[in-house]
Amino acid sequence: QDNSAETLTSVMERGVLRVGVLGAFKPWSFRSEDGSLQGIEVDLAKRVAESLGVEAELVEITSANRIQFLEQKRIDLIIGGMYDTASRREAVGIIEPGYWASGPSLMARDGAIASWEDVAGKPICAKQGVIYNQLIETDFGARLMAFGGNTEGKEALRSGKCVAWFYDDSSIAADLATGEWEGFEMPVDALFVNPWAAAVPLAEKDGAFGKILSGLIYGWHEDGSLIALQKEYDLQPTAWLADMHESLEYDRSYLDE
Amino acid sequence: MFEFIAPLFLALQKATGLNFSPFYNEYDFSRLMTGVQTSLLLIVCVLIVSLIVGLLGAAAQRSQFRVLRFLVAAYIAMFRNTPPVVQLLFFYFGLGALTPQVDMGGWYEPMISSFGWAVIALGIFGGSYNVEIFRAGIEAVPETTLEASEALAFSPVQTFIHVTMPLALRFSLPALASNLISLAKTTSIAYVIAVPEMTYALSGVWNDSLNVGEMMTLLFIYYISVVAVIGAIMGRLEKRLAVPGLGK
Amino acid sequence: MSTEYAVSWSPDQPIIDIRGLHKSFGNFEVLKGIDLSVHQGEVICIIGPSGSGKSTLIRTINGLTPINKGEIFVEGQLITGPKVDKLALRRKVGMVFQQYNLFPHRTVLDNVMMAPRLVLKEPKAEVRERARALLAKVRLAEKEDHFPGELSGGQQQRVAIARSLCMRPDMMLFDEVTAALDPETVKEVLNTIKEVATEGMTCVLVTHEMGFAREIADRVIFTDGGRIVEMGPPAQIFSDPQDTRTKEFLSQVL
Amino acid sequence: MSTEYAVSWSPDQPIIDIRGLHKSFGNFEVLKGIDLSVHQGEVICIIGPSGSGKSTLIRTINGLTPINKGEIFVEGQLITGPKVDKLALRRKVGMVFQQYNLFPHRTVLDNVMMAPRLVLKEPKAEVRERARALLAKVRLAEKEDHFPGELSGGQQQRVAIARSLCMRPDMMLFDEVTAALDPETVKEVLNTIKEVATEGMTCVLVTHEMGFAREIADRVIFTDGGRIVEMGPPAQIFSDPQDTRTKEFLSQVL
Amino acid sequence: MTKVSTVPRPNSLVSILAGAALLLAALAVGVITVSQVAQGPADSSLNVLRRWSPFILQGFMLNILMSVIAMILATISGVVLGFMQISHLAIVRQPARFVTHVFRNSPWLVILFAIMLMVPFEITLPYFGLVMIPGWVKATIGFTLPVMANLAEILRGAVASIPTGQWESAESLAFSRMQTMRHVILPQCVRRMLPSWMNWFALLTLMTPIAAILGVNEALGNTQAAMEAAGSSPDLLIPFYLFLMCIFFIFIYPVSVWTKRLERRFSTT
Ligand SMILES: Nc1ncnc2c1ncn2[C@@H]1O[C@H](COP(=O)(O)OP(=O)(O)OP(=O)(O)O)[C@@H](O)[C@H]1O
Ligand SMILES: Nc1ncnc2c1ncn2[C@@H]1O[C@H](COP(=O)(O)OP(=O)(O)OP(=O)(O)O)[C@@H](O)[C@H]1O
Ligand SMILES: [Mg+2]
Ligand SMILES: [Mg+2]
Repeated sequence: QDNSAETLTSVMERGVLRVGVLGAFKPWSFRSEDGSLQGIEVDLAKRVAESLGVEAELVEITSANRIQFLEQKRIDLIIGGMYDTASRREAVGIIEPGYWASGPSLMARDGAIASWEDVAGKPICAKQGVIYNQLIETDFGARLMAFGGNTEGKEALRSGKCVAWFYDDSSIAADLATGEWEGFEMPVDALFVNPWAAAVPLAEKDGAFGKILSGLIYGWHEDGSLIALQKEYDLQPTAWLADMHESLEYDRSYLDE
Repeated sequence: MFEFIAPLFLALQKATGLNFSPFYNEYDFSRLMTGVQTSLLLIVCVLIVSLIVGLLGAAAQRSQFRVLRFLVAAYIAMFRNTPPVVQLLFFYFGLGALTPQVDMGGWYEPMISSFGWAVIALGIFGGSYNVEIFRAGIEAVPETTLEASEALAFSPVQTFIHVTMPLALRFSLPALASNLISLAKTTSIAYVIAVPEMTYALSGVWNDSLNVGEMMTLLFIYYISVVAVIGAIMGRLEKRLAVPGLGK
Repeated sequence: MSTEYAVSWSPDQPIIDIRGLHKSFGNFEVLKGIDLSVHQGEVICIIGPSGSGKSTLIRTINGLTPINKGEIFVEGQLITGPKVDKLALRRKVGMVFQQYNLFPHRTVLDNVMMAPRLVLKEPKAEVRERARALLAKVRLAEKEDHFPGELSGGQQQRVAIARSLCMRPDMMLFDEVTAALDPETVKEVLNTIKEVATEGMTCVLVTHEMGFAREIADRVIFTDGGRIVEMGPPAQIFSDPQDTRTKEFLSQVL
Repeated sequence: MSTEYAVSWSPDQPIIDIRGLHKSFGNFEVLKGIDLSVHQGEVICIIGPSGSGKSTLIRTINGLTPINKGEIFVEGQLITGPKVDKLALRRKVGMVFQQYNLFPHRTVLDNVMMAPRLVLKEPKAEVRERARALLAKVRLAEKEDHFPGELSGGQQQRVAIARSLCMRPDMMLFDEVTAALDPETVKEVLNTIKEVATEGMTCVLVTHEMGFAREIADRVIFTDGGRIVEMGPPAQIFSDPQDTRTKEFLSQVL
Repeated sequence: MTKVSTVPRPNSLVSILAGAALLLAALAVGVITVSQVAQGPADSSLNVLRRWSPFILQGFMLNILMSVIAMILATISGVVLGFMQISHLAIVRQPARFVTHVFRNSPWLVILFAIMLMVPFEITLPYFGLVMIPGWVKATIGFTLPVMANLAEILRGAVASIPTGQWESAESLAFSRMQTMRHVILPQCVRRMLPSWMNWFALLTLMTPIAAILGVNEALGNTQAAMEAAGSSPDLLIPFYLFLMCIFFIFIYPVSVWTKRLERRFSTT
């Protein structure tokens, strides 16, 4: 049974696109004082809705429930800091290309950690539901303490409940850039760099909805709008975005002639 | 044990799709084991702390010092009228920030771990109920029985030790049993401060393996068994202390 | 028997001497001036309508209820002053209540032994021997290892009497000890009290059992509205009451 | 009065007829073969020691306690068979208990009116009138808006009697209705019952009030150990009991 | 007299005073903490709290809404379940007992997880078509279940606690079982159950913040989001959590005091 157009149809009928975003994930998505959501991913979500000619409804998700939300059609689309992994590709429709990339890294007090091997036997704060959490326990022998939200996890680091905060390098870099984390550093390179992908229900991946998204994201890389957002939100420029921009840029030089 | 059951559950997963990963995946198995151990230890510690707090509180309530009685009343009012999850977060993050750190040889760890704070916060929370339960037990001792011991020339202390307490304990037991059971269930909220108890452990598993239904079933079975065990222990205690013709 | 603080008292003086006793609960005056002397070995029965203050009166004698005005002397000692040794008083005055009030978590033998052991610190063997003798006297020797809850009301009441006697008091107070019992078992308990009384113990009893009062009392006291209305030997009170309230009351309950 | 199912019964036949009644609780046989006939208008008093099965016996008559063997006929109708209309039976047989059992959440008047209104579906005005008349009869007219908790034991018991009478039963059962009352108020309740009995109502009473039984009963029944030991007019039972157990019992309680 | 029973008991006045004092103390601690650790005078924690408090209170409205709706649903379903438990039919009674047992003996958090993750977010209803169930509605269902089971148990206990004399005298007056239930037993149960019922309402309200763990934007969730958005500085923790405790306290404390009073009144009559 081909239901690959189902989501797009119901979005158009409804006039509303429901996008799952994380919510406490500065600067990709976070609350403003009036309670509304804002951030890079929120902007992206609004662009998708705009190009479909519908309204965007933002739904707060957690890393623990986002896949269920999508499966149960609570949301039409995830733009919520989700890694593109093999096992997730079995559960949801991962949209290529990714719109961002990052890898697991550490934030720790200046001088507390020098290398990945230093975490052995030490308490490391993390966030529940993050895919690579298992790594730091199995590969480096750390004692993982996973909290429900970033706030609690980072607070635990700040108040000395653990020696490092194990999370995305891009998020850590963003935090360090705010100036609120004086005395802390990101002492190690990311273990790997993994693209973040938007996701749609599995059946939609190769349907119209999936293709539209794929095209939109390709366009954001190509026209540099992702790099512009990175600048707008005061983030350190990353090599991955630059590479993507370069490799996906359409060679228009022939028009100059 | 693990070697023995792993193939069984692997086969089960292949055949039916039922994914009990902790029974065949070594990492998930270790998470489950940590979960069970931590949860049981947490329950035992919390119950003990709550009993001690309850007894001390009930004793303080009978004190001659107004200030002390007032403090106990304030303590009960505070802990019975605010959400336990927030209490836990307040203790862990709020007060936890003010406690000293210990040198672990190169790095520092808080003197009180998240497990420790869970024991303290939940113990104090549950204790606020126990105070009232013990007090009700003491009040249930008939005044006439106390009069009789008075008429027999018992001193107030003798009356308290030989008549009031033994009777109050027996009267408190049923209410105590149900409070301890509900406290044991409440330990699951230690999840929010990353104490690796059962709920935390299994939610970790279903986050990675997406086997929510199976892990949820395990959780229900686990807690219902724990409750049954506590109920049985309290029932046994009640039977041990039962006196013919007293109560029902 | 305990004589340690009976300073200037000799057995020919009243063993209980109540003078101008007043007692109120809040604004409600329950006892409105009671005068009463009891001599050693006397058996006094107090009768009167419900609420007339009988229980209150006998509870003042062992200090269970504090009083507002007046004086009570027990063995010549003022017991209503500010600094009275309540424990010493209660060793001399035994009391049995309507509701038995045994300690439900202790066996019958323990109930009887507890007070002498804890209060008088007497040696265990001696107390046990005496307790067993008393249980035999109230015909409950074979129940010593039972719990109070396993006994009938009459049996419990007899244990309560034995428990009080085991402290070897100089006098005994009984407050409607048969009121909660069914008609047949009343007899057992009354027989026990009769034995105690005939052995020379000073007894003050509140009772509704007129037949018993007539048989056992040296003096009957009729109270109403917080006052002693009439007092005299049972033959006179029951056959020829003087006061109209006494007459009315007796016509109702006889 | 209700006659709708009194098929072949005429008022000269026994209104209650009990034949070979046996009843056990578990292994314990409480009633060991009871035979008893009661005629219309008769007043029967059942006396006997505690535990002899008096309550059990009268509770079988209105079907509160199921029986093991034997037959009971009420107005000629077998009420112990398998398919008995319990509700119809209970409209004919009123019962008053030792513990009053008034409905504490309803006023006195409501207590009396409830059953005729709910069960007989009689019109409200009519029931109210009858209820008020009955309350006047038990001298509680001025208490009709009170709640049971506000009344004394004796008053509550009189309301319970009025409540039963308001169903206009053909006969009344009373189970130790004065046992929980204090000696003075017993009188009020007994007077009420006396009135009911002298008006011709068939009454079966369990009582410990020997004086009352002597005065009111047409026949006195003495039970012991689950059997009827002796039965006869009160003059004979009280003055000249035949059975040794009756003699012994009467010597104790009189 | 040195009667043991004359030792004063904490009466309601003392506990009311204690409650009020507590509130003041909490506020004072909050203010002191704030003034002590405030780094920049420009943006003290207290100012941050003041700016965010409407957002937190808005979340708190959702806590109240969830607890009120859950209580209504739990009362209705609890009464039904309670009656099923005392049914004479085993086929009705046994499943009711099982359901009661499971929901009484599982932690709220686990029940909440189960409902949140296993109930679909969208269902198709006849006439309405596809209807979305917002997270807070599912959480409300999750809170209903344990309360329902406990209320059912309370109803069963209350019915059992009515003296048999009440049943017998109603029976002797020819009441049917239904009439006895409706006119004699239940009215007496309602009085007995009222304090426990209110107690469960308070407990329920105090448990609603666990919905934050599952992403419902109620008071606790909003408090955490506010702290993150305000730069997650450690000085915020004590005032923010204290503020949160205070709002719950202000709402729940009167309920508890009233419950106690009812309990006392019913136990004396
Ligand atoms: N602790 C108390 N507080 C207030 N009033 C009391 C107290 N104890 C007794 N009373 C009142 O004092 C009055 C006399 O009580 P008391 O118990 O002495 O009467 P009584 O003659 O023994 O009656 P009964 O025969 O019913 O036992 C009663 O009206 C009673 O309500
Ligand atoms: N429901 C029951 N289950 C078991 N035993 C019972 C039950 N009801 C009564 N009995 C027993 O049956 C015996 C007779 O009881 P019953 O109440 O008929 O005696 P009674 O003559 O009315 O005594 P009393 O004068 O004490 O009321 C008693 O030994 C009692 O313990
Ligand atoms: Mg009295
Ligand atoms: Mg009986």
